[in-house]
Amino acid sequence: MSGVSGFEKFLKIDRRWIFLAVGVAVVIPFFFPLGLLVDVTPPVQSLYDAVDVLPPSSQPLLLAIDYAPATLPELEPMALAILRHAFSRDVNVAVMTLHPAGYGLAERAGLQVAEEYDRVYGEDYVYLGFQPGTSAVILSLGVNIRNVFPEDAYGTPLSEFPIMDGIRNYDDIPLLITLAGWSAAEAWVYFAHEPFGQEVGAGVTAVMATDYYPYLNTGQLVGLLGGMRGAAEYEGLVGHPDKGVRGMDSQSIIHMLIIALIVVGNIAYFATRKSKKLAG
Amino acid sequence: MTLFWTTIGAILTLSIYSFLYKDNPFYKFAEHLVVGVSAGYYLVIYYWNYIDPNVVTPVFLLRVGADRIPLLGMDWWMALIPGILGLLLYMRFFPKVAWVGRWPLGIYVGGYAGLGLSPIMQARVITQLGANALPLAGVEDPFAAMTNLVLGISIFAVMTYLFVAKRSMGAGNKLVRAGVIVLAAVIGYVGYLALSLLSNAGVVSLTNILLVVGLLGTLSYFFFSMKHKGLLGGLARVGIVFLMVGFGASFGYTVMSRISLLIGRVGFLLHDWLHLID
Amino acid sequence: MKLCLSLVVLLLLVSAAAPAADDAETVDPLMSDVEGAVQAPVDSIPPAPPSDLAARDHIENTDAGDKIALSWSLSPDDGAGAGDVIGYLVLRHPSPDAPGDTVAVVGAGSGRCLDEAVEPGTAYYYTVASLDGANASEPVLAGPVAGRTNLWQPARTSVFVLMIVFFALVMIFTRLAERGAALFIRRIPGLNAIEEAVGRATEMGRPVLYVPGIGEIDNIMTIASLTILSHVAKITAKYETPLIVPTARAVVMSAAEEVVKEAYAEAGRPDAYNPDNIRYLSDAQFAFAAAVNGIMLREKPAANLYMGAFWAESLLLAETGFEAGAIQVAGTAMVSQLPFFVTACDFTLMGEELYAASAYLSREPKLMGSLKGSDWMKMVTIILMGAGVILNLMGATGIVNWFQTQ
Amino acid sequence: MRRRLPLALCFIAGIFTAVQYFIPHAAVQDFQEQLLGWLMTLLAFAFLLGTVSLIRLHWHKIRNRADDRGYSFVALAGLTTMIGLGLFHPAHHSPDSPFNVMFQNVQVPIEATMFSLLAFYVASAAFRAFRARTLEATLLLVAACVVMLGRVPLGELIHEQIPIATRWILEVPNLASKRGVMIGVGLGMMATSLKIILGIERAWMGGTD
Repeated sequence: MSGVSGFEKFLKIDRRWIFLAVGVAVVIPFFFPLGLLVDVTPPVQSLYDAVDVLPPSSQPLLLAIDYAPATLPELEPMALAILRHAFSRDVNVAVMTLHPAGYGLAERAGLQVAEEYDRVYGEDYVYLGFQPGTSAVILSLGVNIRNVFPEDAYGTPLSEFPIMDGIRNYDDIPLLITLAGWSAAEAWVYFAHEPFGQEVGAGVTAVMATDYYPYLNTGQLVGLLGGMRGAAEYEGLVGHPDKGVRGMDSQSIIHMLIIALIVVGNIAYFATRKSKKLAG
Repeated sequence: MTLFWTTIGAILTLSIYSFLYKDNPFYKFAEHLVVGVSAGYYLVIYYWNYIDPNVVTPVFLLRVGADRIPLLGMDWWMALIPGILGLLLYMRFFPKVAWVGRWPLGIYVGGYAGLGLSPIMQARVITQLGANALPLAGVEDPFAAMTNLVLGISIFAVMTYLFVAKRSMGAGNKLVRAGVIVLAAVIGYVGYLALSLLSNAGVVSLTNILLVVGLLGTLSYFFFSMKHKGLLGGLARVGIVFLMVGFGASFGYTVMSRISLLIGRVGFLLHDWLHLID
Repeated sequence: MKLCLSLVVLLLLVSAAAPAADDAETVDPLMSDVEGAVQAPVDSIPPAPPSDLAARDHIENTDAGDKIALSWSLSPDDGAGAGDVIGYLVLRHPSPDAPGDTVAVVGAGSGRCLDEAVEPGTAYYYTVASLDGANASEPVLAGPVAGRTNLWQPARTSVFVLMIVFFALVMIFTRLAERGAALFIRRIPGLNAIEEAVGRATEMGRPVLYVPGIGEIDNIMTIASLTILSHVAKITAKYETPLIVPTARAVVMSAAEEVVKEAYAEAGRPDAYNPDNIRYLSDAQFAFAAAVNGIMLREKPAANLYMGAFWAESLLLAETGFEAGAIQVAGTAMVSQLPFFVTACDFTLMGEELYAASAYLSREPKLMGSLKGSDWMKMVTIILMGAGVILNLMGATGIVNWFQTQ
Repeated sequence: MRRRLPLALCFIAGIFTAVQYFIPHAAVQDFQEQLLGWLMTLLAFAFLLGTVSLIRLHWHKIRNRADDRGYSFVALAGLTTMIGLGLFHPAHHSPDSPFNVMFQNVQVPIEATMFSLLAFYVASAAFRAFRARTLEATLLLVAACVVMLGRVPLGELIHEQIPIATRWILEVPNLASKRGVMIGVGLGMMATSLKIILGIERAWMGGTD
């Protein structure tokens, strides 16, 4: 009988002990990195390949940084890795956002990587800013980019940027990548890929990633980065390991912890139920 | 200065984490602060990015054709129409004329509803169907194709039987259920091995069979116009299996997602704020 | 298709903007010493001409009728034969004999060109000749063809047909339901689970907790939840079991009050209705979850029902409820929250089951119409998929091609 | 005027935006182009409605001397500070402006941290609530554990087949079931849109007059 109450007591421990365990499991790998290697999965590889074939100093990659601060740790590493990939290959980039909170985040990602690679604003990349209305914005871009963004985020007319010369609509954008923690990624598929045939790649949070596999399978998305792991894979491909790769050690440890908790919790649960049945 | 602001960010981060101990004034302070700050941020971003260049400037300053380009090449009076409609939305705060606010709302709601219709049909239904009308055999060699087809169908028949039959025998005991799962997994794996020995294309056709049957099952599960008996019942049971595996994948990914966010914040505290790691 | 066209357009732009472009794929016909020509073997034999030249009106998303699309089969000397074709010269003529204007020079290996500068409604003739750097082949002729502003996008016919079928189904079933036709919906097993849970709470003499999600009142999950709430309230009224409804939105609270009060009146127990049990807690997600958890721990409901739109707070609610030992039934169409409910609750209404349950209970025509319409549309998709699979087995790809919208 | 006109406007706007998809004629598309601009403007104004509601909510709390009105002051102070810095500070466009600094160091850390709280609750729920009580739940948990293992580098070390199994789960059963859900949900979305356009579903109008 002591076994029963032991299990029951065990199941009823203050959950703050579990919180503590999680905290410790996250922090430790930061100080003692395991340095595990991350394999590359096909959805990430195909997005990388799509960026890798873009011609240098030609039509720009349109990068829609549609995330908000709530999903920053998952999606910002993707933005940095993709920008590094593009800038290291001299690919022009136009950055924009569909989320008002993405305004400052898109700006900071662009500034950071442009500085790393000595890229000049206006010659190698432009920041178009934010426009409200998700589906209406995406559809308008298909008619004429200048309808939506007559000027960049700082009020300079697009005509003053040489890299936007002759860029009229999706016909002149070889690839579009959206990074979003909400349905914006789907909206790009509906309103840019379906009517205009625009090639779309996406980076989404892991919560959303499994729901996007049907789009990947049909080619409605050329590639997909799912969560921090997707970012880590892309960082590995670019050869510039950063926050994504660094996070993978902690991720490994906590996943083990959670699986152990599920297993132990279930054993304890069934043990108490069985003994209750016997007793009753 | 940077250190000052990073410290502010770190203190706010820790205030949020204090909720783990229990709800407290620090958490509530940060929670309410962010409600106000984000609303203010959004308002300003909307104003400078949209309202100012597209409504205020062309309408009130009449700077059309000067150094700013009005939206969609509209004339200033054209920009006036949506601007006025937009202002009408605010009539809802005045109970006597609140109904006027429904006019712009009608255009807004109807317009966005219409925009979505066809692209959704195209993206979510037609393209998905096209991708799922798969060649089940998918191999040139007709003998291999037939073998694959028969193997695939028999694996499925066994799995369906096990799930349907065991289910209808009542609750059953845990051990039997676990046995069913293990057995189905073993059969599936053996089938997979057998197919991969035959040919690589065999695996492809098994995959295709699973995709077709899985979609069929899932759609059957969400079919409400008939009782779930007979073939429909069996398909719905298979659908449940696929749905649960799919949800399991989402579950694993969601856990991953939440943990990534925590890792990101811990990285911020240890790296950007305390500089304990490089 | 789109990509190919845009490539052609790019080539066109390059050749139009820069006559001396040194891109190996574009060659200016007026200059015989272009780079491409130097690499190709120079001889005095003209290459074989291209064949099957077709010119047709190009339909694009915004169709001003000013584009004509050309396609042709490659010259036998392009990449094979003599292998010296370096491009194709495309000319536009007002009549078959008149001299033509250069439209573009298309690089070898490509059999497509888009003329973007035609006058809408004017008939034109096109010639295409293959070039080997020194000589040009006999031109092949196509025409007359005129650019038109089209009223129909043929690539989207399949979308249109399926939309009409679907909308017709929805409207037919809505009308039938309005006229009171007996439309069958199978009983959702989750409803039995709800009734069992309420029964259990009655036996134990403890309250029932009903959380209608944290969606706004215009969210269809919230609306469906209120229908189910009405059903639950009728049962609790009959058994005189207290029903606690915490809400995260003020408007949802007043709606829930109405629903519960009405249900108690219908059950003949208006006196048993306790307005203090319908509570507004907080708009903030986590504050709301914490407050509901407080109710679970203090008032110890024996049945927790979560129906409606849930986000990340689903996990916090379901965990505390499980821990408190309540029977839990959940229902939501938020796919990302379903896994947590499935593992922590005794029964879960998944996705459309929530709507089906509310249509089953309320029999409201507009709910019945879309549910039955969607149902039979699913049947249509299953049949189409089956036909596609079978035809595919037989080597016919007609249906699959019809699904191609681009 | 009160009910007919908004319903008619909704019907006209909805039918136009739905049907234009099939009509490439330049005249139709040019009007569509204009309408898209109108919809963007309306969305911008509608979004700001939320801000007004927020101010009213907290204003009422302060005026009614609610117990937690202190926090309402905090919210309103945050709002006015941001509006002041954003609209009236001369350097509001610069990345170094106080407006952006506030965003990067107040809004970003708080919002980013909020959802990371769930990492702790997931772990706690894993121990206390995720039970293999039914066949369904068992399948779900097994698939979840395989995916969790297969998506971290440590899983690859444990067994080389785990990432392959993960990939299979994602690309076969997950794909099939998500596609089914996608079609079902898509039909539901279209049915709702249709009912809104035809005026059968009028919840957006609110009220009953």
